[in-house]
Amino acid sequence: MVVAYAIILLVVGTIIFHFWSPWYFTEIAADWGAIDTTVDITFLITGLVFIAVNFFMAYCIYKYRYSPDKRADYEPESHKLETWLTIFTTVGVAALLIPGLFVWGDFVEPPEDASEVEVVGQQWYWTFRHPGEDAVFGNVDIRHIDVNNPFGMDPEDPAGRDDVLVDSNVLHIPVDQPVKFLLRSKDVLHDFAIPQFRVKMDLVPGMITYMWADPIREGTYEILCEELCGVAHFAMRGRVVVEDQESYETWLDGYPTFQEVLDRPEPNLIAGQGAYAVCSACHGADGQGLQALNAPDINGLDAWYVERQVRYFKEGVRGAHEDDVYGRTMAPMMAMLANDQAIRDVAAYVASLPAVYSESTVTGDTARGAEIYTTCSACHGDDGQGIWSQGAPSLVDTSDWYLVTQLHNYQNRVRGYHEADMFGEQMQLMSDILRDEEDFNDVVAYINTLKEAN
Amino acid sequence: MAEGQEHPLSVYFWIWGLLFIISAFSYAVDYFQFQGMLRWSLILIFMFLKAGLIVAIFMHMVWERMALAMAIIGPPVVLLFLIGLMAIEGDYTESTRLEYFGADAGVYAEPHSLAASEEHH
Amino acid sequence: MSSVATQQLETGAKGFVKDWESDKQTFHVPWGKAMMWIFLLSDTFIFSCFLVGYMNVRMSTRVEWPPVSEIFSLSMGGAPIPLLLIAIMTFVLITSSGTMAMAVNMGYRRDRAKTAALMFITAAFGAIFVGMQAFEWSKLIIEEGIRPWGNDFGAPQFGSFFFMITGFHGIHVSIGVIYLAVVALKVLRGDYEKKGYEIVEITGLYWHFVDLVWVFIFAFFYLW
Amino acid sequence: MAYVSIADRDHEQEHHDPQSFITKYIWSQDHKVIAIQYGGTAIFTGLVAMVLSSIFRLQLGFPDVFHFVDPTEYYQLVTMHGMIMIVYMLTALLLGGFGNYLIPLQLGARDMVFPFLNMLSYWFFLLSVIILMSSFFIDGGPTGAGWTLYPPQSISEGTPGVNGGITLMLLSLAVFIIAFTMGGLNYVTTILQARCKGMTLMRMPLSIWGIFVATILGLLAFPALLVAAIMTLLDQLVGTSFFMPEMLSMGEANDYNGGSPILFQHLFWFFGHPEVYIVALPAFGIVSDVLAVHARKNIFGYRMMVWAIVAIGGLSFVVWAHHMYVSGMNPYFGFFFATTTLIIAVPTALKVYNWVLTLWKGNIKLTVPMLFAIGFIFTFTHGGLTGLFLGNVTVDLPLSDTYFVIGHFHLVMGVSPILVIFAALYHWYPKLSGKMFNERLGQIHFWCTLIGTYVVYLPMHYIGILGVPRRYFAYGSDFIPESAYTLNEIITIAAIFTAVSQLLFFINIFWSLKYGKPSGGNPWNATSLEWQTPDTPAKHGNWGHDLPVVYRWPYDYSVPGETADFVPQTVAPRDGVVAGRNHGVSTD
Ligand code: HEA
Ligand code: HEA
Ligand code: HEC
Ligand code: CUA
Ligand SMILES: [Cu+2]
Repeated sequence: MVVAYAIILLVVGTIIFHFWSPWYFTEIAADWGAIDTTVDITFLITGLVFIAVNFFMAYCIYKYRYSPDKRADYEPESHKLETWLTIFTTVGVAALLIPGLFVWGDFVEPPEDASEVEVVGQQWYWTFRHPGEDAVFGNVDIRHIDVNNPFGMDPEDPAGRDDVLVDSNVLHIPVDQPVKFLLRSKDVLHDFAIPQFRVKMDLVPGMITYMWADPIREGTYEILCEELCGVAHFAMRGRVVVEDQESYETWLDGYPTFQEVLDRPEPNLIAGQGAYAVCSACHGADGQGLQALNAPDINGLDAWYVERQVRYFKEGVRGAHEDDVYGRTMAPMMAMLANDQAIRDVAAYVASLPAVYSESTVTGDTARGAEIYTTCSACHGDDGQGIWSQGAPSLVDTSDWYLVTQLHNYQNRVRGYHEADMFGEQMQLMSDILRDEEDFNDVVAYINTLKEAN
Repeated sequence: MAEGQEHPLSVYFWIWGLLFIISAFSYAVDYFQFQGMLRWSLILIFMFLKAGLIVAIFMHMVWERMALAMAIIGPPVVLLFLIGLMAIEGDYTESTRLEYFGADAGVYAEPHSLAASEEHH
Repeated sequence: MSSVATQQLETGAKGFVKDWESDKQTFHVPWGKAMMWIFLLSDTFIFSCFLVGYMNVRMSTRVEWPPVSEIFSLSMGGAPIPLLLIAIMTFVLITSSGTMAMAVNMGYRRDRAKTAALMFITAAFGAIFVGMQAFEWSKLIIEEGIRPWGNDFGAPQFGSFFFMITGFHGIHVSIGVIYLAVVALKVLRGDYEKKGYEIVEITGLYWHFVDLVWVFIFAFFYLW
Repeated sequence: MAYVSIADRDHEQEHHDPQSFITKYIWSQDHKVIAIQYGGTAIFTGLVAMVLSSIFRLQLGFPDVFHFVDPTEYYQLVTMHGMIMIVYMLTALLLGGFGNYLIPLQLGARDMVFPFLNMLSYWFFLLSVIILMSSFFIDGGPTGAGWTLYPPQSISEGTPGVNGGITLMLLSLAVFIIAFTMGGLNYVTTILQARCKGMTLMRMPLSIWGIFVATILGLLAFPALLVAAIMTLLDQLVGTSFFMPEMLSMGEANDYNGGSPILFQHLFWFFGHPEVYIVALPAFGIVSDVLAVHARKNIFGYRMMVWAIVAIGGLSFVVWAHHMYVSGMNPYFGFFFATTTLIIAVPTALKVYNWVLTLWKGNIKLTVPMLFAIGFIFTFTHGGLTGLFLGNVTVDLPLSDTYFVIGHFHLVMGVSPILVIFAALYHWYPKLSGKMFNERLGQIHFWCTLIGTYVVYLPMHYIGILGVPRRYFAYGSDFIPESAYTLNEIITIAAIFTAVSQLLFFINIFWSLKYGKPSGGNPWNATSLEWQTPDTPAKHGNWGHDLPVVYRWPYDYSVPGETADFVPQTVAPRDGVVAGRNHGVSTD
């Protein structure tokens, strides 16, 4: 008997849960209300069936409970009833399906006037490309990809010269303008999903997929990767900013075309050396760092990483948090670097300094550290040398005490807090793996052993 | 019938001969370098003829009772869906590749090195 | 004897329905034969999936497919004759199918010696086939430089699928050769005098299936 | 005629009871012993997978409190959990365990047609389990590629277990498929060719129908997995490019070229979708029998039930790409697959109706197996209906790869078949052991399992609608409200509660083995053949000297005019008339 009541309770509970739960679709931000409508229709029909079937079952259990004096009915089948039920179900299912197919028809055929933007996925962040003035994307190929051409642009293809390369994980799009996202992956499968847009699609290496949306609400929305793409799958985040046309254009102007990238002069080491004079006060003439001043060892770091950090310091993306005591000392220094070219010069100079490992100061249980480092190695490499395509710096080329500080900074959200910090959030999530002081020391102690191995 | 699938030996010799002849035909399709639709249809026709003869006669399918024959021939029908859809899919994949990566895909028989690998330490 | 055995079975569509409605057994064949058929059905799905994969990848690659008939040509007196070896292999396999069919026939005629002899001949043809395949492989690998992971002629998948599918087929043939030899020995020993010679037919089914698969491989790999 | 008649074969099958312990229990060819071996191994792997889920649930529910899982391990745990549960637990338990046990008993056969092959099947299965489990102990650990094992990710650096875990996983699957094929051929051939006199197909209990069609699905679907596994292995070990396109790996272009990752997904789901029905259909069948026995009523619409099982089986081969709506395949496939997917809901719906209609006008005994069966109807309806959301291609857009999917398939697969398995284990326990289990304990176990899992799985749907993706080690997103984290804690607590409460089952089983009341041969007054064996537990050869003869369908409960409320299948018609329903052709 209890079970009949229990089923009714479960059904009622489910319905209450449905209506009262605060967990439901996020507010919609793209013109995909039709999707929400199909969801509503589905809820309605399936909800009614759910209630009907279970209530009827509860009724039967209650009404026909066992009694030794009773006999069950003997009716093997009833064609009439079965036919009706088949028809009823078919109708119900058709009512779900038909609206769905219409909406899907919309989804697979983006409107003619949709603008195009390419979403590029890689382990484990997003970048973007605009087709530029000619509205045609240049050809790309994996074979062209290297640290200077992360988009894999084909230098021979004239259509690619005016493509705008957005080397950032924040994409801006204008409001009320349908946009077709062309999706390209450089490595494994990813999935481009924005909960507020409702639509999503996988990125498949070796081909281009697409989806489209018409953003209707301004705001900043999170991009999630929803196809398992390796250990840092959950840390693969980005943002889409929907804004008015004007702000959008200003934003787009801030990024270089491929031609502009090609035209950049080679970094000037002499100029870089000149600028480095200021830095050497703390980091030392050879970039060996000085713990007393909390200045880390920087020789051996890659140019792309130094360049990015310098830019972040300069723009207040890093080192501007009030709790980042040492980081804040960097900003005024960076003000001395006039422009991007100066940043590139100094970064190139730092990268040209002979790599000398600094003394180890941190000790810990290296065996445990090695276990923790399994995850880290996906980005920083088995040898701790960093992997450019992952955006992850070398860990052996800097001071070990500094690593500990930075890991704390990530974990305390003192570093990587800024929207424009492309990789900060990722490292924050990763640093959360380290639960107590010992973990920090163990992993860094293990990283120290990698220096010896090299 | 005495014990099992017993048929006059001549049937086998006939089929045997036929199989040789059809094989020779399909070989000829290549030898004379027929191209295009003609080639494909000939290849397929000869293929199915041969397959049919083997299954029907050598494997005694024509002499089996319908219950068994249907049970074996029926299920592969679902494969037709797989084949058809995968053909469409292959076409689609190629079309996106040509559109966005260009048609000049080289062949890399040997591992190619990239600037990146030198760049990086 | 059981009632079904003596009773005259209906044929055609009516027999079809009757068979499925009957008790005890659905197919009027021995257990082993029914099982072999079902196994072959399952195996059909394996080969079909391989071939579907081949089709899909061949259709989706941007790289030219290698000129098949050149690659598989064999020089005879200086002039390369396309597909010569393959043609011979095909003929060998068909011949073996023929001898197998005869073996089945002889089995049911309870001609022990002939059955065994024909089965051994079949196995020998099978072995020759495998030998020729080994020759072909080594020629492709050594002379043409075709590897599972690449080749000089075009799409690397050419070698991948070729070696995988012909390899899988070759394994089937090799297993078949062993299977045939074992059964043939037992035939010779007279093991089936009492039980009956269905086993020869069952072995035959497997062997013809291997031939059947080759028909498809021949068409899709060498001619296409 | 060509064939040797079954009657002749009976003599061959009359084995003498094997003597030594080894031949009796270890290298046994008796289907009942093999069933227990299969079942025991499967339950063991299931428990391993359950413990894994409890561990990773702790990470999801209490990320700040518990220490022991990092992302690498998380993905390994989730992957192993999913793969073990589906393949090594459910498939092996339902087909290897119940299939082996029930087929000969319910059909009136002495054993499987090829007992030696059957035994081999188990040992290969055990081998596959050992290979799988060994990946826990190798350097780098098991694979963390997700149970779907999609390349390129599954064999690329950056995924846990690329150094060996994935190889062992693929090998283990290949061995499993070999094992399954050996067993499966046996099941299908036995069902088709070795039934007892009078047992027509339309007189088979629905359990057999479910197992039969599921096995056929397995024989035809596992090939696709085997092929996909072989090709992935070659890509990984030999360097072919079947599924691997040119791509970047750890900052360098690798040597692959031109493969198609989507092809793997098609092959995988060409197997994967039938696979979900491979675990569902036997459960459908078994639950039908349990319902009929304990409602003392014939199953409603037997014919329809059979055709529904066959139809579901057939259709399940043409719906596979509903797992791939957002995979980047040709988007126009969406129309085709959404339609076929929703069509398959119709036969499934009919089954649900017929179960409920079986209760209608019944005389329902709320025994423990019955409780589990009723629980099944509830959870399966819920899970099936959420499947309709996902099948409807548009609705799948926001929900795919979120916790909604997790909620859906745990309801249909993570609890429904589990409830049936428990129903079945309680139902047939007296036959297996000759003892009665403890009713009270069984009831508590039922309530803990039903309520516990519902509290776990219902909220998952809503977290999914909110937008929380699956396979996320940690969230940290802006739009996820604090309350969702609380909900996650509740889910975790419920999950661990449920997991622990499974102990009740094992206590019950082992306690009753020793102290349970003797059950007698047919404690439920059931009609089907397995309850009519001369000995309980049945002896080797099952039927003593003579095989049973069947005169009627297995659902003659509460037949008007009969004194008892059940008429076993072996009871001959009185005065030449079968009082109850007589499906199929009469035999004499
Ligand atoms: C036992 C296992 C099982 C079963 C039976 C089902 C049954 C169904 N499944 Fe499920 N499914 C899985 C196991 C199962 N599934 C698994 C494991 C996955 C995830 C795999 C992964 O990605 O890891 C999955 C994922 C999955 C997806 C992919 C989601 C995604 O990844 O985006 C889809 C999409 O179509 C789907 C659909 C369905 C449908 C339509 C049914 C239908 O068969 C359901 C039919 C039943 C009913 C409908 C209920 C009864 C009907 C009624 C009471 C009546 C009437 C209704 C009306 C009148 C409307 N399932
Ligand atoms: C049969 C299938 C099955 C079962 C029973 C379960 C049971 C459980 N699952 Fe599982 N799960 C999967 C199949 C299953 N799961 C699959 C396929 C995936 C996808 C993997 C992937 O993404 O790759 C998954 C993924 C998955 C996730 C998503 C992880 C992620 O995406 O990040 C979560 C999260 O909470 C979860 C939780 C649980 C919990 C708490 C239980 C339970 O522990 C619930 C409580 C316990 C029971 C209901 C008892 C069951 C009893 C036994 C198992 C023992 C058997 C013994 C006898 C029958 C006697 N599972
Ligand atoms: C998903 C990839 C990824 C993983 C996994 C990862 N990191 Fe990082 N790490 C990065 C990136 C990218 C940066 C640069 C962040 C930035 O620009 O602020 C970084 C920066 C760092 C820094 C700062 C270095 C400096 O010179 O300032 C430290 C220290 C660090 N990581 C340690 C670790 C440790 C320890 C682990 C494992 C627990 C780990 N990382 C795991 C990607 C990763
Ligand atoms: Cu990228 Cu998940
Ligand atoms: Cu499915």
